Amino acid sequence: MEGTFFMVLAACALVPAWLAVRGANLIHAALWLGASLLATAAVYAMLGASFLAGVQVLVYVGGVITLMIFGVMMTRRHEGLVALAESRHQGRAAAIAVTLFAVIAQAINATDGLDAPLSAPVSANGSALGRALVVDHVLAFEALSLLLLAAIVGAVVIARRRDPPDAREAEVPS
Amino acid sequence: MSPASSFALVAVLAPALAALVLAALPALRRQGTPAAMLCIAGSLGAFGAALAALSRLAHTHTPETWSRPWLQAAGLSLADVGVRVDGTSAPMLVVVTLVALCVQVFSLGYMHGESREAFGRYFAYHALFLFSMNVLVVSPNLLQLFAGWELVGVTSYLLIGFYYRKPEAAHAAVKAFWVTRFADMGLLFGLLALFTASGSFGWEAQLSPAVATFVTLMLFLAVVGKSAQFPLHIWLPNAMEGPTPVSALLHAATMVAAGVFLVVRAAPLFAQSETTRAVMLVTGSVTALFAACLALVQTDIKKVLAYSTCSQLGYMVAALGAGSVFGGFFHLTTHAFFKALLFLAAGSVIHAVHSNEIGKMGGLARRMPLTGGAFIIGALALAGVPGLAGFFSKDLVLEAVEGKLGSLPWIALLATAFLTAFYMGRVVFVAFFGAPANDHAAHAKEHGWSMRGPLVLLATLSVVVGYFGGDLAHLGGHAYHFHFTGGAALASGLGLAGIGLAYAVYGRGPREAPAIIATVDRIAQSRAVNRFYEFGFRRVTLVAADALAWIDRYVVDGLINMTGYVTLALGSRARKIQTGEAPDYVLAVMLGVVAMAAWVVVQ
Amino acid sequence: MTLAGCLTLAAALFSLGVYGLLTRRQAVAVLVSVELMANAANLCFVAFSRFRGDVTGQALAVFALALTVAEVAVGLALVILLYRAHGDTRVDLASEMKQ
Amino acid sequence: MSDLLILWLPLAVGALTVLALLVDALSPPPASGRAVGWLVVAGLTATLGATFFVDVAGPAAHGAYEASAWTLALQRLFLAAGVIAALGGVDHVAARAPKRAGEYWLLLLASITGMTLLAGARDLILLVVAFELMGIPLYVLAAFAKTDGDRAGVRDRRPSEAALKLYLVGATSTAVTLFGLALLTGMTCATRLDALTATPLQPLATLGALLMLAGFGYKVGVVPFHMWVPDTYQGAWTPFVAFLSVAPKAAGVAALTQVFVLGLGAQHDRWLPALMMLAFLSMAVGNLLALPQTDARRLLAYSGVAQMGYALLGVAAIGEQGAAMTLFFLTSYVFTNMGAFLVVHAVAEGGGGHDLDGLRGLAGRAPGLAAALLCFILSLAGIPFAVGFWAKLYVFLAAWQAGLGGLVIAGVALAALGIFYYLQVLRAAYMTDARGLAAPVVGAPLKLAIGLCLAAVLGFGLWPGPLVEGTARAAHALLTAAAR
Repeated sequence: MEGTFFMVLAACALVPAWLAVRGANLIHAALWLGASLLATAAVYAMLGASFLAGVQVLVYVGGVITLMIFGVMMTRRHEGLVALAESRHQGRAAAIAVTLFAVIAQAINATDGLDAPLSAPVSANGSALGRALVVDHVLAFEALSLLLLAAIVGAVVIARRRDPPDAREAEVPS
Repeated sequence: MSPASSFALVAVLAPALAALVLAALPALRRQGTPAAMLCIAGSLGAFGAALAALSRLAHTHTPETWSRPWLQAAGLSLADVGVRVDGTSAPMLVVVTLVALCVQVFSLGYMHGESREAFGRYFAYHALFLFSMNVLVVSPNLLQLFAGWELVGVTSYLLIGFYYRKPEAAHAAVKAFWVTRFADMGLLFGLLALFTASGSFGWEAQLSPAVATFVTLMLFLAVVGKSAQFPLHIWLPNAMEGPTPVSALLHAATMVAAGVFLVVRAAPLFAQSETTRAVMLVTGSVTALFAACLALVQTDIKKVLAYSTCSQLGYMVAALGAGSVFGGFFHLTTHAFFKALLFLAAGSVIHAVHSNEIGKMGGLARRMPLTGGAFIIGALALAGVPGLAGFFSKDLVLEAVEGKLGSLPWIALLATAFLTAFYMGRVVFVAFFGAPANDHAAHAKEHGWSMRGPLVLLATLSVVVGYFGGDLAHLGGHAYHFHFTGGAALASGLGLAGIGLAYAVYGRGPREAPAIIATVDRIAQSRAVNRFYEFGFRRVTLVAADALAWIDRYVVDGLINMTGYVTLALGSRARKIQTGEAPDYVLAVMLGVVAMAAWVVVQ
Repeated sequence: MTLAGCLTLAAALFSLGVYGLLTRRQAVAVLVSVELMANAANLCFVAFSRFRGDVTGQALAVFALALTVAEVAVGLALVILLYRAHGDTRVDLASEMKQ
Repeated sequence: MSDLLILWLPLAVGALTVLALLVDALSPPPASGRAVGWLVVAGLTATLGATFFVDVAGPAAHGAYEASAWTLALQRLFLAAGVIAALGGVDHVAARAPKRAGEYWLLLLASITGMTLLAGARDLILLVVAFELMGIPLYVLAAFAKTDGDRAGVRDRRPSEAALKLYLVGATSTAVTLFGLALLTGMTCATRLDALTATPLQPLATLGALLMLAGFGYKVGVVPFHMWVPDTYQGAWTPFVAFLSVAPKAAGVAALTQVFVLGLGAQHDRWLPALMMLAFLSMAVGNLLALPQTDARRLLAYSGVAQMGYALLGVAAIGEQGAAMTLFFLTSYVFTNMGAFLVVHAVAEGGGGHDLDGLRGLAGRAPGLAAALLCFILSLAGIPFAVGFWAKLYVFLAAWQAGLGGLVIAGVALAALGIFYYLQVLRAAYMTDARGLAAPVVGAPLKLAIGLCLAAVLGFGLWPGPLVEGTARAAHALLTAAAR
């Protein structure tokens, strides 16, 4: 039962992923990515990581996909919904991707102890995770906040069309 | 710190100070003459200090080392920096500083036509070069020697490429630097292996036979490059593109001698490997003979001297290979003086007739008696005429080589002695006797005292220095007594014969030949000699020379012109990889990842 | 449902991401592919966390998620910059510098 | 000891970052650019100075971070690089983008904060987060030249291209790193570096380690993850490139040392061949492709790829000596390469452009700059009495003693080939005529920055002893003391 359910979820993650990397319509590709991420979130839930599943839905599907669609919309010169994403060098890329998959699968195969049955679910999911984040890895957590600040400032600096006007510069053209 | 080491330290630092001042004060450097004076003062100080160190050493007879830890790791000193004054370094220091001083004084006159700025730059390079060379000479270990060695390479690049507007000079500078640098890899490998095996950079280490052979062979590779041994001698003739005094400096006592000096320094290591010494003996003899053959056919006076330098370095290397450390060192010392003399005299001549071609000279002995006399003394010393410096040291070399490896090296070196006398005689007779070839030669004049003084000094030394062999040996703790052996007699005889033959072929001019010369001439013109010449010289030597020239042109020069070739050949391929398109960059990353991942699975 | 199964799914998602990364020319599509790859990594974190009974994996997943989001934010800003400079968002257009 | 005390240095730089943000927000734009720049110089210098008086050691944050001689040595290196980058860029940034100057300094500080954390990271999570904290600001900084063409009225596409290439390769590498991290931590059930090798590595864990190696290889710029290097160097601001070409690379190599030598050193048979391959490819490709370059920045870029190959030799030597010599090499490289880039920058700003041809006759036009360039290039080429000589000798010695003779021979041979392109730079500066180029006017801060680099290159070159001892102590603190 559980195995079948996992198979279904896996298919739900893989097929949209395939469409996301193959589809010609850029907006659709972003949406398919969202679908694949949703399916992954379901897998997380199945694995007992319900908090993470929630974060995934909120941050990724709610935030990142929306941002991406904004990005697509902002960078279209002509009005129109269809933004095409052409693909090139498909044979080469397929060969590399398939090799990579085969290699990783082979490594998984050659590694012992991966067929172990589920252990008991991680106890007190939310609080244990919270403890891990802000107690055990507090320094990384702090660094992360600085990183997000830098990323936001950086994104604004890059995306700003031109620098804010300056009264003096208008008087003295350089 | 004892007096001798402090003197040696002064000898190292005086030129460094001059170079530093000239580097820090561009305004002074651009003045020209004051810069030159500063540089000469530095060299004079260095020479005085070197002399003082030598006399201290002669007095005390105890080698001294002053050093400070340089490379430390975990409280353990990997190497020291400092000065070592002993029977090898002190005389060498005197020779180097004296020759450098002579060359610099000579340059005052020779380079007078240069712009002030170039004049100052020239002397700044000189000061830097002397510093580098002195660092090498006084080093208490092989690491400092390596440091000086590399610095000498860089500064020689600047000196050879001094006339950088001439493409040949720029090319020659790169070539000299790169060929020697290529060989320097050997020195680095040797040092790495030595350190790994013995835990220090000292030259007294006792190594296992295999390691000793590896280390010394690697060191010898560096010697082959620096001391222009066959087949890496190719850079030396090109290096004649530099100003003639530079050639005198680089190719007499300093840069090329550094290789031989390295072997003398590291003699305890070389003593441990029979194989390396055999290789050295063969390389040295081949170089000596081969370069002498090539010198025969040169018409450029500096090229003759360049090949002659190669040939004489072959002598030294052969002596060292035969196990006679002192023989090699002694020949290095005497050669330094007479070769510097020859180059400077040649420079004086070139300056007067505005040409390097001996065919465009002629009759100069009358027009420039002092220069002519100096050149002739130098040539006689080089030819090994008894009583002059070269005679004593050459004799020692031949004595050492005699009987080794079935006497083949000995025969080669004897033949070289003959050829040496012949080609030097040729230059002397063509350039200094007979009728002037053109107006320049006819109106050549002696130059000022700045150019004549060094000639006189070096000529005197070329005569007398041979008699100090015993003292030099004593200083270094070697046993040496001069005795006139059959080999020495044979060599001097061959030398005289070579001069005679040269006279027969080139020296007669319009006059009638004396009977003996006519006989020699008849023999020289005979079919047997002709056939021997045809086969031995034209077929073998020149074919070898041609083959080497081909390699030189297409391989070495090719490598040196690599920038161009690479732009064409490698560049186009590189452009295929580095397409400038970001997706391809990502592709490279993923290919790397897949390759690594696949390797894990295959493992 | 085994750990091996989860990891194989992650490997498949990762490889699909790589495929997209190598074929796509539109900058946003490239970002979509990179997200797939990062998501595969997250799946690994969570799966290991569950099967080893250790919450660290989930913490790592949170960190990884935040890192990826920060990266996407900067990436999308760069897409806009690219669009301003070239009038298009094809990543292979920016190829002035080469060799 | 209190965690806050042990973490004082990253905290100080982080606080400086926030302070820079405040100053930038509170002062009017045209003045703020230079003011924040000087604040960065002063703050970093003060922090660097304080490192000589504050003596702390020990773990913090549950062992995720450790203050030790190794950590401190690297942090000093990053701070010094930051000071020099700030001095070298303060005029340029204020002149080119007065409105964005505050953000420039803020991002630079954020990146340096990441580096200082990375140096002390003994936990994979912190290490990866610090790595990204260092990396993400760099994407943005690379794009800062975006309006350079505006004044001339041309559309300058290069900055966007430079940043895009850095970003695309970087984002790919991050994804790869994260995947590798997932496999490695999952298989070993550990994130602490000293707990990684408790069990022998299974194939999947090895795979994870190698994926992380690839991810770090991107930041270090080793072949085949190097392709962004020349293009980004060419398109971004040169004072920033001076920083980008040294500090993140040093951090990357340090991270490699920490993860692979400290964490996975006992399992080296699993990853060493891959690392050796990367080192060899970098030395070969870097030295060969530098030959045909005519742009000084691209030439230095490929030279840097080769130099990182040498640095990896030290890592590949595995062990205390190797780590010490790697650290020595990195120190040498930081000062040398920054100096070279800053001279190129000064000459380019003086009207010569970034081509090698723009250096022509420099010895006549600007003897001081030319002499500095000479020292930097000689140091890169490994000529004595410049620190690069010792650096190269040192890593070669370490690798040779570790039994990597073949790799050393290849490295030395390729380095000999590399002489050509270094000579080309010298030839341009010393053996050509200036034909129509004027002497560049160099501002005092830039002069000071170049002077600092020069002092370090010559000082450590003439007297390497203290640096050697320091690096040996640092490596000892990382590897032996950690085993206690």
